[in-house]
Amino acid sequence: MLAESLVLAGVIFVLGTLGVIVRRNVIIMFLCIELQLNAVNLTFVAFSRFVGIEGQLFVFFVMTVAAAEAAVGLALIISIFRHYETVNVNHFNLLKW
Amino acid sequence: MQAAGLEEPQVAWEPLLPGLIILLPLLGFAINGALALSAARKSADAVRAGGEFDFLENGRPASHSLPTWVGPGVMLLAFLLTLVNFVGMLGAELHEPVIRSYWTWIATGDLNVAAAIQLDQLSMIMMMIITGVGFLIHVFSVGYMQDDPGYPRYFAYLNLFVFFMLVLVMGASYPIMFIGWEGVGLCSYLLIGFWFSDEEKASAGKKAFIVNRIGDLGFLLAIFLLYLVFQQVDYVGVFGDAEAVFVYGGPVITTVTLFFLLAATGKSAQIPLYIWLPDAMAGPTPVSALIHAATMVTAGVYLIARSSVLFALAPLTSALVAGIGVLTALFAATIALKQQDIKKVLAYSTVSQLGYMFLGVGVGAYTAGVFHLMTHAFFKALLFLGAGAVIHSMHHALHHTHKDWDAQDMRNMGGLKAYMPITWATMWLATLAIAGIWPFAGFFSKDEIIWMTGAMAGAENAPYQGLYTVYWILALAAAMMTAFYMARLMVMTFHGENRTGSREVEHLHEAPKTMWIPLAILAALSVFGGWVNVTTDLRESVLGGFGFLPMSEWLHGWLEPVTEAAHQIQETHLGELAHAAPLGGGEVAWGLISTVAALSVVLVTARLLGSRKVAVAVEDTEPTGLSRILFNKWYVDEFYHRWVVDPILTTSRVLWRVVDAKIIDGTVNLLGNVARAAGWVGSLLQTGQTNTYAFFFTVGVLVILAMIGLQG
Amino acid sequence: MLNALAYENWALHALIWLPLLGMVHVLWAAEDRAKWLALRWSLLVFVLSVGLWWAYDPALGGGYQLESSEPWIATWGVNYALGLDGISLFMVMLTTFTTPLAVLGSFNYIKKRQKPFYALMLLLEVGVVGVFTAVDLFLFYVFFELTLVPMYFIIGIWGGERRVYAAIKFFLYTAFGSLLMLVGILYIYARGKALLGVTSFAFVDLLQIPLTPGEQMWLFGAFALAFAIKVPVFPFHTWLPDAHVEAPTPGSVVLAAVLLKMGTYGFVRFLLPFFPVAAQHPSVVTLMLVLGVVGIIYAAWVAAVQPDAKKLVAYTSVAHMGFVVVGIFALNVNGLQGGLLVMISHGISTGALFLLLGMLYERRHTRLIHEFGGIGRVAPWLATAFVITALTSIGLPGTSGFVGEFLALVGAFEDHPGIGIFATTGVIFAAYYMLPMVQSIFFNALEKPENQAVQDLSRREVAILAPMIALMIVIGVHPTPLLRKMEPSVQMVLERVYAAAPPSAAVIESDPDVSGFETAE
Amino acid sequence: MTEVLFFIFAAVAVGGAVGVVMSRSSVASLLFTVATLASTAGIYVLLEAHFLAAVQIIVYAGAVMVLFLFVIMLLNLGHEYRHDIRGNVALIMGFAVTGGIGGLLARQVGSGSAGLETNLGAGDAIDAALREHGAVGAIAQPLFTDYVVPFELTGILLLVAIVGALVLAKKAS
Repeated sequence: MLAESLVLAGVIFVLGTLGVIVRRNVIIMFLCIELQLNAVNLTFVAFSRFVGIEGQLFVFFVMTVAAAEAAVGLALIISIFRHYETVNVNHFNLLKW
Repeated sequence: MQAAGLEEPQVAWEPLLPGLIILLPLLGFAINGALALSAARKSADAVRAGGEFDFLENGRPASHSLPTWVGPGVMLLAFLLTLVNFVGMLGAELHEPVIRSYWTWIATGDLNVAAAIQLDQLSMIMMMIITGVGFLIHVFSVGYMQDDPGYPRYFAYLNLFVFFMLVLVMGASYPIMFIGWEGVGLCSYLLIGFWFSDEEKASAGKKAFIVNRIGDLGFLLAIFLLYLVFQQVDYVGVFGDAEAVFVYGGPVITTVTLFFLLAATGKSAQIPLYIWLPDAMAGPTPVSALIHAATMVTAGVYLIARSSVLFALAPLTSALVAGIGVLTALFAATIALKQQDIKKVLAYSTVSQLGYMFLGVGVGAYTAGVFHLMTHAFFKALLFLGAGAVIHSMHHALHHTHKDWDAQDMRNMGGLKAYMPITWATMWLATLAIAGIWPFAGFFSKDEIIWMTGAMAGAENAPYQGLYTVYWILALAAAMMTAFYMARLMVMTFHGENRTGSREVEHLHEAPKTMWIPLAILAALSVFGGWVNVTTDLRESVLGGFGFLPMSEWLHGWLEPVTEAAHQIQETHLGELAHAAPLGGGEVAWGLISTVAALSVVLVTARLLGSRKVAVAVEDTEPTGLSRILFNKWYVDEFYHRWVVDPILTTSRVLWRVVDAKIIDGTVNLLGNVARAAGWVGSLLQTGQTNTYAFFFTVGVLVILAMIGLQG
Repeated sequence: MLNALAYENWALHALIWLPLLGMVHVLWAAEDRAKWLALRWSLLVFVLSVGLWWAYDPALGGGYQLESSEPWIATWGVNYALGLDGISLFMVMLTTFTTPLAVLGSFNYIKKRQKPFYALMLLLEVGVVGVFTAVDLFLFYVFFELTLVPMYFIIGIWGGERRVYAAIKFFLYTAFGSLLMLVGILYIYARGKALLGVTSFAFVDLLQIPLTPGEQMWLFGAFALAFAIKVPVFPFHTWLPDAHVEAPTPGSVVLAAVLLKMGTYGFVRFLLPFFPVAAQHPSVVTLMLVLGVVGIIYAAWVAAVQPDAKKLVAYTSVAHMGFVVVGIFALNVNGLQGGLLVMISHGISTGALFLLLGMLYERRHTRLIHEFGGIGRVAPWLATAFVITALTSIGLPGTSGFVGEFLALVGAFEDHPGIGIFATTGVIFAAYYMLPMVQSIFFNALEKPENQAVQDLSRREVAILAPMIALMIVIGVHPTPLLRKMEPSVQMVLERVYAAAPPSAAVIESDPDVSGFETAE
Repeated sequence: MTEVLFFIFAAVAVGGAVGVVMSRSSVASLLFTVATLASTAGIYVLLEAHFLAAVQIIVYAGAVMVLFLFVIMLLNLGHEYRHDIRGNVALIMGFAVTGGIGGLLARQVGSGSAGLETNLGAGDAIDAALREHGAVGAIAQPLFTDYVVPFELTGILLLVAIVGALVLAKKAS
C-alpha cells in the first residue's frame, strides 16, 4: 500500500501546485497550499509505517506549523483585503517595484 | 662658453644696490596696493549704499595723500639709483655684463634658472628710459588722475608695471625676462581695463592680454628650443656658444628667432598681432604714454636687440623682422591718416614707429633700433601726455556743461592753442621730432634706420638685396605719412576755430603744474635727445653744424659691447655695407632730402587743413571710399573676428554641445543605459504576480527533480 | 625636536588615524559643534603633517622613508605598510593643507546635516592620506576605494539639483575603472606567487616580478584606465564637470585639489615603475601624450563657452591635468618634476577657485556667469583674490602655475617637440577661457541690483584665501626647495623606467645629437 | 477490504483536490478541501496512524478549515462566483509544469517502488509500537522524551502565531 499512497500523495501535491499557479483567489491558493502540505503528510505517514514512528511525529509538527501558518496567513489576508477590497492576487503587485 | 673675465682684466665696477632698483617699485606697489585694498573696501560700502566713493573726498588735496608720494617717490629713488649706476658704468668701460644672482629660481635636472639680474649697457639704457620717463609719467599722473576714485589702485598698478618692466630688461636669462614679459602684459591688462565698469574698456584689456599670449607662446617655444640646444637659458651661456653651435642661417636658429619674432610682434604690436594696441587706448592716457608708447611695447625691440647674436645668425628671420617692421610702419601710418580720435592717431603712430624700430633691428642696425626706441620714448610719451592734458581739459570743460560729446575726438577740438599754450608748444616740438625734422631727436634716429636699410640693400653679400631696396622706399613713404598725420593732428587740435562750444570754451584751461613740467622736460629731451648718436659724416656736415653742435656718436660706442658680436657675424657673412643709398647719394644728402620733404609736408598740411572747415563729430558725415576703409582700419579687426575669433568660438560650442555632451558623454551614458536595459529585461520576470513566482518556483523544482530523476 | 618626539615613527600613522578619531568625535558631539571640531581636528592633522617637510630627507636618496609595516592579513601577505617619498610628501601635505580650508569654507555653505558632513570630510582625508602613504598595493586599493564613499555621499546629499545623477555617475565611473585595476592587482599578485613564490602585496616585492612585455601592456592598460578616469584624461572626463557642478563647495575643493591627484599620482607611482616596458613603448607614450595635449586644448575650448562658472573651472581642471599627463609621459626629469608641480599648483589654485565660486554662490545663489557683472566694485577683495587665483591658474610667471607648466612643457619639448608645441598653445587658450569669465563676473557695469548687494570677503573667508594665495606666490617665486625634495624620487622612478632598457630608450640615451641639430665646427 | 477502502478514500481525495482547484466559489473549494482532508484521515487510519487521523479530523478538517470559513464569511466572499483561473497561456504552462512534476514522480515511483514494502519490513515496527503503547502512547512516547524540546518550541510557535495573527488582523486604529 506504500506505492499507492505515494502515488496518491503525488497526485494531490501536483493538483495543489497547479491550483497555486492557476488560481487568482488568494484564499483558494491558500487552500491549495494546504493540499500540498497534506500530500506531504501522507508520504510521511505512509513511510512511517515501515520506518518508524518518527514520521508520524513529523506530521504532527507539520500540522502545528500549518495551523500557525493558517492563522497568520489568514490574518494577513484580512489585512490585505482591508486595503485592497479584493482577494484577487493580480492586485497585489507590490513585489514588483 | 668662454669664462668671463679671463680675456682681459676689466675695470672693476661694483653696481650700487642693483636689486633695490627692482625692489623699489615693488615696495611702492605693496604700499599702494594695501592702500588701494582698504580704499576699495570703503568704496564698496559706498557703492552698496548707492553712492560713489572719492578717495580724496575729505577735502585733502591729492598732494597730501600717501599714493602721491609713494608712487612717484619710489620712481624717483629708482631713477636716482639707476643714474648712479649709469654714471658708474660710464666710467667703467665694461666689456662683460655684470651679473648678480640672488637665488635659484628653478633647478631640476639640467635646467637651472637663477633669479639673477644682468647689468650691461643695453639693460642700463633701458633702465634709464623706464625709470626716467616712468618717473615723469608718474608725476604727470598725479595731476591727471587725482579726481579718480581708484587713485591708489592706479599707482599700485603703475608701480607694479615698472617693477615687471625692470625685471624684463634686467633679467639675466630668458625665463626671467619672460617673467617681466608676462608681468607687464598683466599690468597692461589691468591698466587698460582700469575703468573696468566699462565693458568696452574691460574687453580691450582682455583682448590685449590674449593677443599678447599668442606672442608669449613664441617666447616659450623659443626658450624650450634654446634649452634643448644649449641645456641652459641664460644670456651669457647662450650667446657665448651661439656661434659655435648654430650654422649661419641654419634651420634651428631660424626657428628659434622666428619664435622670438612671434613673441616680439605680440608685445610690440606688429603685423599680424598689432590689433590690441589701438584698443589699449581705453586705459588712462598716462598709461598709454608709459606702457603703450615708451616702454612695454618696445620690449619686442629690446628682445631682438638683446638676442642680436641670434638674429644676426638668422638672415631670413632678420629680413622678416625688417619686412614686418616696414610693412607695419606703412600700414599703421595709413590708418593713422584718417583717425578722428586723438589717442587713436597716436596709437597707430606708435605702431608705425615701432615698425621703424623693427626695421632697424631687422637690418642689423641694433643700435639704431634702440636709439629710435629711446627717442621715441621721449617724443611719444610727450605726445601722449600732451594728448592727455588736452583730454583732461576737454573732459573738464564738457563735464562742466554736461555735454556728452567725445572728449577725445579731434573734430570737437580746434583752436586749443589759445587755452593751452604750453601743451601746444611742447607737442609741436614732439611733432617735429616724430616727423623726422632736423635737428629734433626723431630725425637722427629715423634717419639712421632708413640709411642703414639702404646700406643693407647695397651690402656686398646681402641676401634679398631687392627686398631691402623695397623696404627702403616704403620706409621713406611711411616717414612722409608720419609728417602728414601728425601735422593733421596738431592742426585739428590746436589750430583753426574752436569747435567745442561757446559755453564749454570758458572751462578749457592749461594743465596744472604737475602735468606740464613733465611735458617740458620731455620736450627738451625730444629736441636734444637725438644728439647722442650722430655719425661722424653727419656731425661734420651742415646737419651737425659742421661739428660745432654738441653732438656725438656716444650711444653707438656705448652699446658696442652688447652688439659687437652680432656686428662681427654680419661683417663676416654680409661683407661691407654700402656707403650710398639705393638711388645714390650719401647719408647727408638723404638726411637733407628727408628733412626738407618732411618739413614741406608738415607746412603744406598745416596750410591746407588750417583753412578747412571741420564738422564736429556729431554732425560729421560718414567717410566714403578709401577714407572709409582707412577710418575702419582696413577692416582688420572685422577680418580677425570673422576668420579667427568666430570660428574658434563656434568650434568651442560644437565641441561642447556635440562632442562633449553628445558623443563622449553620450557614449558613457549609452554604456550605462545598456546595463540598465539589461536590468530592465531581467525585471520583466518580476511581474509582482504571486502566481508567476509560484510558477517559476515550480519550474525550479521541476528542474531539480529532473536532474535528480534523469540522472539515476 | 622632531627626533626627540620620535616623530618619524608615528607621524604617518597619526595622519591616518587622527582624522578617523576626529570623525568619531564629530559624530559623537553636538550638531552645532561639528564644524569647529572638524576644523580643529583637520588643523591638528595639518600641523602634524608640516613636520614631514623636515622628516623627509632627500639626501638619503629617493626611496621610501618613515617606513613601517605591520601584518594585516597575514595569509595573503597583506601588510598595513606606510611610507613616504618625495612624490607622496607633497601630495600628503597638499591634502592636509586643503582639508582644513575646505572645512572652513563649508561653514556657511553646509546648513543641513552638519555632523555627517564633517565626519565624511574627515573620512575623506583618511582615505586620501592613506592612498598617498600606502606602500602595500592591497592597502593602497582599500584606501583608493575608501575615498569614493565619502565623496559619493558628499555629492549625493549636499549637492545641487542633479546631485543624485552626478553622484552615481561619479561613483560608477570611477569604481568601474578601479575594478579593472583590482583585476590587475590580483594578476600581479598571482604572478608574484607563481614566479617568485612571494605572497606579498608590498611595492618592493611586486617590483621584483619579471613581467613579460605583453603582460605589462595589459596590466598597464588596466591600471592606466583606472587612473585615467580618476585624473581625468580626455576622453574619460565627462563625469568631472557633472560632479563639480553638483558637488557642494568643499566637495569640489577636495575633489579638484586632492582626488584628481590620486590618478596622476597613480601614473607616477605605478604605471612608470611597475610597467616600465609598457610605459616607454613608443605607441603608449605617443597615445598618452596625445591624449594629454588633446585634453589641454579641447578642455580649454569647451571651458571657454561654458555659461556655468563652476563647470568652466571643472573643464580647466581637465586642461591642467593634461599638462600633468604630458609632463609625466615626457619621461624625463623636467617633465615629471613639472607634472608634479602642476599637481601641487593646480591643487591650490583650483581649490581656491572653487572656494571663491562657492563664496559667490553663497552671495548670489547662482553660478551662471552672465548673472554677475561689476562685482569688483562691491567686493574688491574678492575680486582681487579671484584675479590672482585665476592668473595662477593660467600660469602667469611668478605664480606657482607657471613653474609647473613651464617644466612640464620643457620636458615634453625635449623629447617630443611637436607635442610640446601643441601643448604650449594651451597658454593662449588658458587666457581665452579664464579672462572672459573674470571680466563677466567682476568687471563690466554693475547693473543688477542683486549684484549691488553683494558683500565683500568676511574675515573667515580672508583666513581661507590668504594662505592659499600666499602659497601660490611663494611657490611661484621660489619653487626650488620643492623641486629639490622631489628630484631624487623622480630620478628613481626614471631610472627604474630606463633600466628596463628597450631598444628605443637606448637610442635616446646614446645619441648625443638628440635633437638632430647640426653643429658647426 | 483495506484495498477497497483505500481506493475509495483515494478517489474522494483526488476528486476533492480537483474540486478545490476547479470550483468557482471559495466556499465550495473549502468544502472540497475538507473532503480531501477527511479522506486522507481515512487513509491515515488504513496506514495505522490512528492518532494522526483523529488530529487531522479535529484540528485540520475541523478547526483550521472553520477558520478559513470564518475568514471567507468575514470577507463576505461567498457570493463571488467570478471565475478566477488565469488565462490560457498560464493555464497551459501550469499544466505542463505540474504535469512534468507528476510524470517525474510517477516515473520515480514506478521504477523504485516494486520491492519497497518487502524491503522495508512490511510495517512490523509500527505494529509492535502500537501493541506496546497503544495508538496515542506510541506517538506520545518519543514526543515527550526525545522530541520534547521541539514540542515545546511548537508551543511557542503557536503563541507567536496567535499574537501575530491578532496584530495583523487588528484594524488599524
